[in-house]
Amino acid sequence: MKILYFSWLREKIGVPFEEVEVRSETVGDLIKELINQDHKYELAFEDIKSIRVAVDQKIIQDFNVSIKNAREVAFFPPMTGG
Amino acid sequence: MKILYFSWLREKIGVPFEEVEVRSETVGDLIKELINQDHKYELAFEDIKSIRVAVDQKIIQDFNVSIKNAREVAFFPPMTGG
Amino acid sequence: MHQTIKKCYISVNVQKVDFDINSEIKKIKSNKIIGGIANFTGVVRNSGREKEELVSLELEHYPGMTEKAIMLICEDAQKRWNLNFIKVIHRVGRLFAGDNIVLVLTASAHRKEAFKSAEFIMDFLKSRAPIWKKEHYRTHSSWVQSKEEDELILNDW
Amino acid sequence: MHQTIKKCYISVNVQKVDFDINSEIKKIKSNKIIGGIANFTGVVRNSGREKEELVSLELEHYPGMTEKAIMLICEDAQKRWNLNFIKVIHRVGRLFAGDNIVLVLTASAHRKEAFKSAEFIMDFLKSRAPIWKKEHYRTHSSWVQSKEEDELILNDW
Repeated sequence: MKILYFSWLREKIGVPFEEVEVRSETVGDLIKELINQDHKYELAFEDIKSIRVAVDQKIIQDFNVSIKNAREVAFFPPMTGG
Repeated sequence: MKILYFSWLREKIGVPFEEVEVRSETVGDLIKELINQDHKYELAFEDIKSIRVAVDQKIIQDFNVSIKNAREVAFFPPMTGG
Repeated sequence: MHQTIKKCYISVNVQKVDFDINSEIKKIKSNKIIGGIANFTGVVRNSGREKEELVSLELEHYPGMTEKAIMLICEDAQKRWNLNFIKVIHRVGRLFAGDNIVLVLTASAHRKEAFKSAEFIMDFLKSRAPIWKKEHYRTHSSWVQSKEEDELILNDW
Repeated sequence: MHQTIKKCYISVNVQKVDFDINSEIKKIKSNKIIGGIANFTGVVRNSGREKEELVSLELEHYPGMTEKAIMLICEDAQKRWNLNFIKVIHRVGRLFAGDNIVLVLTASAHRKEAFKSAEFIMDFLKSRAPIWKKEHYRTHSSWVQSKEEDELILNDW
């Protein structure tokens, strides 16, 4: 699965994206799985309220959303377009 | 005093403006004075509700407004700018 | 006709010739405080009221008063919102389908103020600018009637 | 990315290069039904949050998703109002003070529909387009924080 990071999350993780094998079945579990892997994820996901998620390029509100068949999951802060 | 006419009022009166000596002291009186002068004014001012008035280039709502010191009075239908 | 109130530059033109949106925006952008420019361009169209195709649109106005009336509307907008620039260009004379009629351009540090003020000015131009439109068709002509809703809408501001 | 729904042509571009308002309007005006074009141009400005002068503004985005997210906003606008054209151009990359950031252009037979839809699209771009802004100053850089009011304002629609 491809995981993407944008804005200050990208800066904290150090890469714009990574290809990973994940065991998690939901967005919430994926975050926990990443945090357990490396301290940099713990720092990046520290303020979880300020993190937005898109699964296959669709914004999701609920961290219980399944990622079983997802091709990509993206993490980023609130958008500041326009 | 200069009296100006616009849009279909101008077409009904036949001239865009005219210089006249008036005895009237209010807008309402002026309309009556004109109507008494010629049938074309009677036709033009027939539907009085659809007529708007500006005294010295300021829209007035009340036909009792004085025109004693006015330099010009304009008659026209509701505006359709923009 | 133009003037500056509280650092808001207001410019009003009533003219026969066309205008150029790019060059109007370029004039505004020399000011680095602005963050957004809202702009409305009114265009001559077939009203759909008639089955025939519109040949031309004639705009009659009250020279002298038109500029003043539009300036009053702009000053009112300038009091209600925080604006850096207001530009209104209203064309008069004979125009054809697709021609520009009117340009309202407002610039502000904030998008909402730019949007609201441009909409406000357009709403008031409709029934407070001494301009009258006549539609010319191949076989006849008719003065555009003011719409009651255009008058009522002013109460919303 | 572009598509036509119910005679409303929607075009979305996410690009590094600048845009030209005149030429975008010219494309739209070939259609004789339109009566008004509302247009908002967002411009890079000194936010005033810092005492230093802004050196540049960097816009990062989510390639692929950005176009889709903006298209969804446009389709929503198209369902709510009677529009002939919607055009959104959002720039990304590194921009400087006074540079254009975004263009929203809507055309309709009626001015209110053009105004409302352009304002709606701008409001949703703020917090629904996957774009993030970073301000660069001489001595430091900082990511622009989203404003709570920008999120709350969406409930008004």
